[in-house]
Amino acid sequence: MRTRVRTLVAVTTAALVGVTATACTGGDEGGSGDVTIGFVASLSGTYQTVGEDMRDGFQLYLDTHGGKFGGRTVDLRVADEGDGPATATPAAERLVQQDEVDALAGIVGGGSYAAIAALAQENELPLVGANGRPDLPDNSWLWHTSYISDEPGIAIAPYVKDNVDGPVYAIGPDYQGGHDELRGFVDTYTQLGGVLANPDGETKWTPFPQTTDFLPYLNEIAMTGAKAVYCFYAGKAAVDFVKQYAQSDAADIPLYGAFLTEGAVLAAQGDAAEGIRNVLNYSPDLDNPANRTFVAEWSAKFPRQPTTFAMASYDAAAVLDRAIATIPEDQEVTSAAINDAISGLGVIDSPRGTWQFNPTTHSPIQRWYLRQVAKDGEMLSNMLIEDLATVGN
Amino acid sequence: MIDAYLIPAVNGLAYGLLLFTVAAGLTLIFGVADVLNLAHGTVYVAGGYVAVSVSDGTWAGLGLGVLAGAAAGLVSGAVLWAALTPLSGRGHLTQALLTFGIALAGGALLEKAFGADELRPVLPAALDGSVDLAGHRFPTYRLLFIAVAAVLAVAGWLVITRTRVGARVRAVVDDRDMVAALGVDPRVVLAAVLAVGGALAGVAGALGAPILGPGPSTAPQTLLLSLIVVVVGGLGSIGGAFLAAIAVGQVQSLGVVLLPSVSPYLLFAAMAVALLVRGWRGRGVTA
Amino acid sequence: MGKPVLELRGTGRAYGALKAVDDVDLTVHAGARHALIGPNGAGKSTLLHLAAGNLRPTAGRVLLAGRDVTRHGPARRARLGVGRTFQTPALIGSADCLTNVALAAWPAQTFRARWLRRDHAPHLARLDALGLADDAATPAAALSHGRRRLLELAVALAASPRLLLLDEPAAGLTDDDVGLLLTALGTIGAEVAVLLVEHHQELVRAFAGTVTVLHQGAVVTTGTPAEVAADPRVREIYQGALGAA
Amino acid sequence: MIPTRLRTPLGIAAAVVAVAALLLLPTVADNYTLITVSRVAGLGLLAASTALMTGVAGLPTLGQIAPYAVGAYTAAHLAHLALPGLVQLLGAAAAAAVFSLATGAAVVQTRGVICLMVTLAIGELTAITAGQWTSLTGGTDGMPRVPATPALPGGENLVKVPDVYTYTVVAALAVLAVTMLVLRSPAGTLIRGCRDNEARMRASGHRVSLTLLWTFTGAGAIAGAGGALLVSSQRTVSPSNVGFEVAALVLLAVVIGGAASIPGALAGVAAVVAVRDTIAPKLPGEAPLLLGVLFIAAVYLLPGGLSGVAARLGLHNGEAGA
Repeated sequence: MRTRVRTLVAVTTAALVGVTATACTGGDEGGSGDVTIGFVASLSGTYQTVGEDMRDGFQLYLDTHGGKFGGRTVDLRVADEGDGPATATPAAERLVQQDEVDALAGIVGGGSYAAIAALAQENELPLVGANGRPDLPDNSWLWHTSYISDEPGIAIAPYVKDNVDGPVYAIGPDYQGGHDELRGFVDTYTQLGGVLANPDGETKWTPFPQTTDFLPYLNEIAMTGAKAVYCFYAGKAAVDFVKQYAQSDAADIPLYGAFLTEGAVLAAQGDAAEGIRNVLNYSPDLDNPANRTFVAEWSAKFPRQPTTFAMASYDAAAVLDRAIATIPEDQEVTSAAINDAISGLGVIDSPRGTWQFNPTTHSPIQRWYLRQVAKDGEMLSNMLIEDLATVGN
Repeated sequence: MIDAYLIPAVNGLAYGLLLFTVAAGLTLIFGVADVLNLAHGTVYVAGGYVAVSVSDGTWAGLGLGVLAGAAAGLVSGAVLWAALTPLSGRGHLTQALLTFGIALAGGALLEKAFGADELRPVLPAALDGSVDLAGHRFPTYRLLFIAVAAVLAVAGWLVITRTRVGARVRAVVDDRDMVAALGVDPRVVLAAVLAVGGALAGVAGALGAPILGPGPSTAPQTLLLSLIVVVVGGLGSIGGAFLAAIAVGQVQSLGVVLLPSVSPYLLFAAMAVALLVRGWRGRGVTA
Repeated sequence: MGKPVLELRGTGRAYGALKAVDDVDLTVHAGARHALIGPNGAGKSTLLHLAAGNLRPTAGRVLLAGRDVTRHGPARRARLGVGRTFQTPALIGSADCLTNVALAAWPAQTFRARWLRRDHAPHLARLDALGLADDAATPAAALSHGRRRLLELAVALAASPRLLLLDEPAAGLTDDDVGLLLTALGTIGAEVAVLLVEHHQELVRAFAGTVTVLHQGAVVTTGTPAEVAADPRVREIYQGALGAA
Repeated sequence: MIPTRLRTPLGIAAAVVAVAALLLLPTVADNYTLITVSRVAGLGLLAASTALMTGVAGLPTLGQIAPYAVGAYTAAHLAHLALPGLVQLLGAAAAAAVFSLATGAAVVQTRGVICLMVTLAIGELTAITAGQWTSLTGGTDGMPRVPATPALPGGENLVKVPDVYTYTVVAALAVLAVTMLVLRSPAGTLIRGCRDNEARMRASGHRVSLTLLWTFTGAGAIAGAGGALLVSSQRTVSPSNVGFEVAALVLLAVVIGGAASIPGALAGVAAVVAVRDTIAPKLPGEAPLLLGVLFIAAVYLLPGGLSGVAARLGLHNGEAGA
């Protein structure tokens, strides 16, 4: 008798799951607004905090602009990218096939971007990426508001060459994004006549994501006699790298990085991060009207500092807003119309300063900044030191 | 030349001892209660989270963190006991399904409670720096951790080899049928072992937070490493787990210095080789 | 007396310093009904494992019909004509009795016979001979202990072995079942040599033509049941087990 | 020689209805449903392969993801050579079988948790290789744009969602049909025999390790075919498709299904994918919690797995003693 009851419960549950699933798949096509935007970001997994910053940045723009892009009501569909293409692809497919979105935006990881980019190209949907991405051959439908992964390194390399008297050690995580980030620095730096401190002249790669213990590498770095270290790490690895750096033989060697201290990791890094110089296309203390507005709006809603992730997503929303605004009111907002409109956008006024899309790479031509971690009262913050190069041409 | 390997070796020892403190509980749970507990990494992380949230840069905060970690581990053990008790006799795969489900759900709840950020405890100033070790800088906390973990390991070894409880544990690990012969209710054995194993993981999470700190990806990583330690160590053998943990620590630390070109492969290749070699040597009986 | 089927020559098995079986010479002849007896811990089961190939000897050799099989595993020895049963019946629990027998006959068959599912008749006959015909379609796991023993005997005989090794076939059986077992053993053809380890004295007395006594891993004596029973050394080390035999 | 009792008339009817429903789905369902189901096709073969090793052969495995990966990357390269889907499928299965034959000798010597960890190591080493061998695999970002090809030589390129769906589902059903036929043949009995009682099989003269090695090779081929279908359905492959997370999810789905049952494994994967890709997106970020709850619920509500439920409903007789 008990088994029979259990069976009934199980079958009923299974049936309910099935019904719910069907209801979900069948329920809400078309969207309630004039324009439907799909936003993909990591809301679980390794880069959850980055994904949440991105979602919040996008949503903030929408909320502060009456929920409209170019006068049209926006129906925003958010999907979880998870930890990579395995979860990101189904998430994006749902937005494309079921929600029938007019454009896609967001995306944290380079691998996810590559997979979703293929989907966007195939379905002829504009994709406005808002974080790092690989350089892809065909980008007629692809745009993004952040940067190409090798640009931070390109931007900071001349500064490092001019200010460090001796060889620099290059180290980064062993995955495509890490390779791209480091290649930008190493290629530019060596072209300028710089010499790597790495014994074999090659960048040191640390297994990703499993490396949590950087001491063996740091010990090795100290033995090379490097005058500075350049690295790219984000998330958990950035916390471990910076904390352990400060307690290792390498502690006295100046540390330069891309991203290293951006976002939520800074709090966990604590005092160990003080003094680290890093390159980015944004700093919360940039003094321009757009940034003052952005920081004020952000701070009113969130207890944390705004990040480049939030800023780039905010800009992705701005790009869509301005592009859709150029579509005549009597004309339907189609994917193709949005894409055409984006390509016609000129200079964009942004919290990071003004920038515009490069007509071939579809990525920003923008100014990069050198920042240094310092105490801002009780809180650690990335303080603007100086402007670096304008990169993206 | 030796100089280049000193710091990685000492660091590997710290890392290995950390893995041992995590894996000891897991191997005990497997060896005595025959439970494959895939929620063990989540218990570690729970210990880490509560320790971080009570840490305030004082020594009292540090001690309180360890106690809180142990308490969190005990509570987790009780939850697991309640969940596992109805499942007796349903095999390792069902246990794996249940405990992995608990790990996923528990991890998600922990993240709701403590946030998705990487957290690290605030250590007393005296520990939050480095000391001189044969002319090299080495993190003070890791050196202290080596000492504390070594004391824990010796204490554990004494309990296992010198006490009646320890003798019973060894007997049960060698021959599961001994549980019946001891005249103890198997449910009591399960409860005791899950409590002790959970508390060990919670303490490890608290003590290990500055080294392997809590965050969204910490639980699966800790689980995987301690599973490797437990299986290579011989499933239930505390001594075996100790040796395996030290070996894994050195593979992760010295290995990346000695064999940098294959470092991504090292851990799993070493595990596969260890298991297969042991398998071949242990094949006296082919019944 | 027929030709030797199984020969152990100076065979031993040590676990560290402990010698479970030490320097045993033992010959089982064609068609023999040979019992291996001795007190608990004498090494009887170990010896059977050494003969079947489940254990590798640490000393000496094992010969099957004159051929050295010391390094062969149990499967290879089985294909050379060794059938065996275990102390706890070893069966394919999820398969029915007929399938258990058919699977055991498989290695001795041609590919066509296996694959085309021909001819259940000999398997059914074998089940019938042991009184298991009604259970042909019953999963082995669902049988009573006594019937599992009988099924294992049918399974061990299915590949037509020339040497059958039985490890305490009467253990755990009721008196009725022992009677059935004895009848079943009686149906084994004369071409099959049987070596059995057994405590059940009546079974040994009724079945065995030759008895070897093992004590502390070594052979004490080999002879007819009467000779062995009369041996004072046996009486001394092995009190009462043979009783009036 | 083996009286077949695994199927009841009701069960056969259920199977026929299920297959017919799958084939008719494109006439009623939207594209997203079709894409989701065609993704289940590839994962379903991976699950069938895992169930074959774990439940039928008794070797619990986290490593079938490795031949799945070999199959996926092989298929992607064959697609780049503009070879049709069927050639990709067969090529992937062959490459995966060779891979499994090469690694299997070590695996079939192990049992239980040791087997689980050795296969985990093989899976992880394969995934790491996929991330490292950039020239062959595209590195950690994978091969993002696999060209569309026809299913059969001379056919139309598989681009439209219903076409992709039909190809992947028919191909998966064909592979599954072959698998289930083999498992119901004497070969299946042999494999289950090795699982149930190795000592008996050896004592009867069976070469247990060899049988398991061939099983492992066949299971590898099935997983490889699954990898090919993954590439056909989503037209990308990257290390995250072949990592530990997918291996663990599939093993747990197989356990939900009842471990030894191929249809159960498919149902388990369908349940996991339904939660992950259909229900969880309604609550972004909550997928881990929902999956966790699914696993916990499955343990208590489905003591015999989904195939146990099917047995109690009379869809099949179950597998005695298994």
